Amino acid sequence: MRENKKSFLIINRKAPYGSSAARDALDVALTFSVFEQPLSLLFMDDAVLQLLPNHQANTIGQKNLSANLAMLEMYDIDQLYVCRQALSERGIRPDQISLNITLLDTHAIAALIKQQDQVLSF
Amino acid sequence: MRENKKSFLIINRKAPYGSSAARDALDVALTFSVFEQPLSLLFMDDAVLQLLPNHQANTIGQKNLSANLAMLEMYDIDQLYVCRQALSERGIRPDQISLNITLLDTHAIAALIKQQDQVLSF
Amino acid sequence: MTTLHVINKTPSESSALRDSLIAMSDGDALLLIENGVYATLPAYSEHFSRLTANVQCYLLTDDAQARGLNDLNQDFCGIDYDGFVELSCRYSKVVSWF
Amino acid sequence: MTTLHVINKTPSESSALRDSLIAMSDGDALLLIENGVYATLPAYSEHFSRLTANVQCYLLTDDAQARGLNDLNQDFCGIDYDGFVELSCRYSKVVSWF
Amino acid sequence: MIFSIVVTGAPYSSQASASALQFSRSVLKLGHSIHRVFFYADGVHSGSALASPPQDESNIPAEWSELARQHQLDLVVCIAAAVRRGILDENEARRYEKKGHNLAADFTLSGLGQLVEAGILSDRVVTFGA
Amino acid sequence: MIFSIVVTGAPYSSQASASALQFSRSVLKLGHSIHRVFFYADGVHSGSALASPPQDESNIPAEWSELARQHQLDLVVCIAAAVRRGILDENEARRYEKKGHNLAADFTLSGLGQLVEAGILSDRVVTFGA
Repeated sequence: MRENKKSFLIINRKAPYGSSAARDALDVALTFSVFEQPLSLLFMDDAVLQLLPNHQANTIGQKNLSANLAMLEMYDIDQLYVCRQALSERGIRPDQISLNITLLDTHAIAALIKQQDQVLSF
Repeated sequence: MRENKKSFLIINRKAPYGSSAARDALDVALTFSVFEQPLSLLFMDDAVLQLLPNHQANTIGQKNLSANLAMLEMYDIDQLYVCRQALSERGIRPDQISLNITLLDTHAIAALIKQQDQVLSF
Repeated sequence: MTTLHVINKTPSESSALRDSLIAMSDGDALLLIENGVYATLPAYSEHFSRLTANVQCYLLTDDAQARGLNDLNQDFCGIDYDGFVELSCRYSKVVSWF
Repeated sequence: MTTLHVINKTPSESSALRDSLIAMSDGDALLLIENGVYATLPAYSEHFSRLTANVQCYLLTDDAQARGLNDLNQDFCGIDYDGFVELSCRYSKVVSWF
Repeated sequence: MIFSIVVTGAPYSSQASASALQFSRSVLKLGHSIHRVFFYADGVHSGSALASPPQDESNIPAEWSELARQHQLDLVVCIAAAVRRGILDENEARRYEKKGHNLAADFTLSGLGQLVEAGILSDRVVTFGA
Repeated sequence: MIFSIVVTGAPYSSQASASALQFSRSVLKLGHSIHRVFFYADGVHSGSALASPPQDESNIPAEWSELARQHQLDLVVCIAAAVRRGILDENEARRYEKKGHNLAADFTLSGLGQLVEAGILSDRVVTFGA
């Protein structure tokens, strides 16, 4: 399917654990690696809360999302974009995030979306 | 069960049709009439959108909520309270609402909740 | 590449509308469906004040009529599902906000 | 009669917190659970500025720990599920906001 | 004290059912009683006998069933909300001419009157919403 | 043009599945094709064979089945999302040792690869979310 290469973006907008959206999005991202398609992830709005460290989701009978997030790098999914405004509205400092991310202001977010072939939202 | 009379309040906060919440709340309200318990309904936030006239829900394959709302009066459920702030934030005039409602400002909402024995939320 | 942004939530039930407006580029279009059509109430017009004249605004009339929104906001062009499909073709991709 | 107000959504995903604050009386209490615990991030503190000292604020530590919120906001008293049950008894009723 | 619990969110989609389960365990541990647990709206999926989560995740319908057996809990699933969402007991499967039924053991389908009655007879009603 | 449709909301709880159905009908009416409809998250309940709405309401799973038969649509339900939510086909019922299965006719359980492949092979992917 090499002739069909398209750029994909997954937009994450939800907090983890309260709904299945965060995990659903990550499961799709990890599936993409099998297809060797160009993939970017964008964390906007409450999805930046997924990036806080030290989750202990076993206290609520769930699995840590952090483990899945850490797998992104192993699967060579390294285009991770984070909305700067969403971080600052929640008082999260970029140095609290252990993943290798790129901060984007709102203009850069519009530009990122503009250049994609397909976008999936969660 | 006369010795068990309690005052109940149903808080409605969701817009109609996009989710089942509005209908779920009304179905509970109509069930209350069988039990002859004192019941009030409070419409806050997006729930005031339920009160707009002239729904034509058949265009989206659903049943009109307005018919169920009109049944409230027939079932003697006449304590209908509406958050004034929610109406004005959405630019809805009280005279657009055909039901016999009481407008409440935020202090009166707190007072209404304070005097209830039980509150159900939708 | 241009984008059709589809929003299906009210301004109060989700930040979908707000986030979509951040993500919009000149030449894109915006389509309100389901509960999203409530954003055409004149009281919400300030949400759209940032938009340039180069972003077309549409709403799905099926959803507006269902909800009793008959005095359509003049800033939004009403379309049916066929129009929704045509817009999906005219813009290079569709992004959903919910 | 006093009320325990239980909020399970972030300030961004629902207006539950905002609506609960409208509905609160002196002597009531507020408990954040599930995604609601994110409202204890210091950046959201202005939301609670209207509250009088007569409204106690709690958060469910199970949900806070799950989400990596370990530096607990000093304005909120952390409780477990047993504490949640005890609060439900201490106040005359429980109102959920979601 | 007498509690009743209302659940309106589906397991795996929302945290509501899992939170309600934890809360119910604490209610019983502290010596209170639970008059009824009422599953409404998407909460009805808590009563699915077919839910098959991975083995390293909690099986929320099975945990409700177990708690019900241990404490003789009355787990009521709203019949109107359930049948439209595809949760049927044997009777409803017959009524709607469906080949199978999937309401888990220890759950009962019944009407909204059970919710209202629970409100009247309980000291506290606690809703876990989605 | 080649479309694929993604549905992540449950019928009766959200409008997503009903909207997706209307949109799909228009896509086909206007002469375009649908490569696949992918049901994910709570969207999996669109494939419930047991959903029994009142007769004066639309039966959304049945309408999807009918559209699929008329146009040879590929209706794929995400297997991981489905089994944890209690939507099983005969194979999965056997694997999880459940007595019944409830995946509606004309739907197939399959993996997330089907979503990614749909994205690659379709000109447009339209998501109906909850």
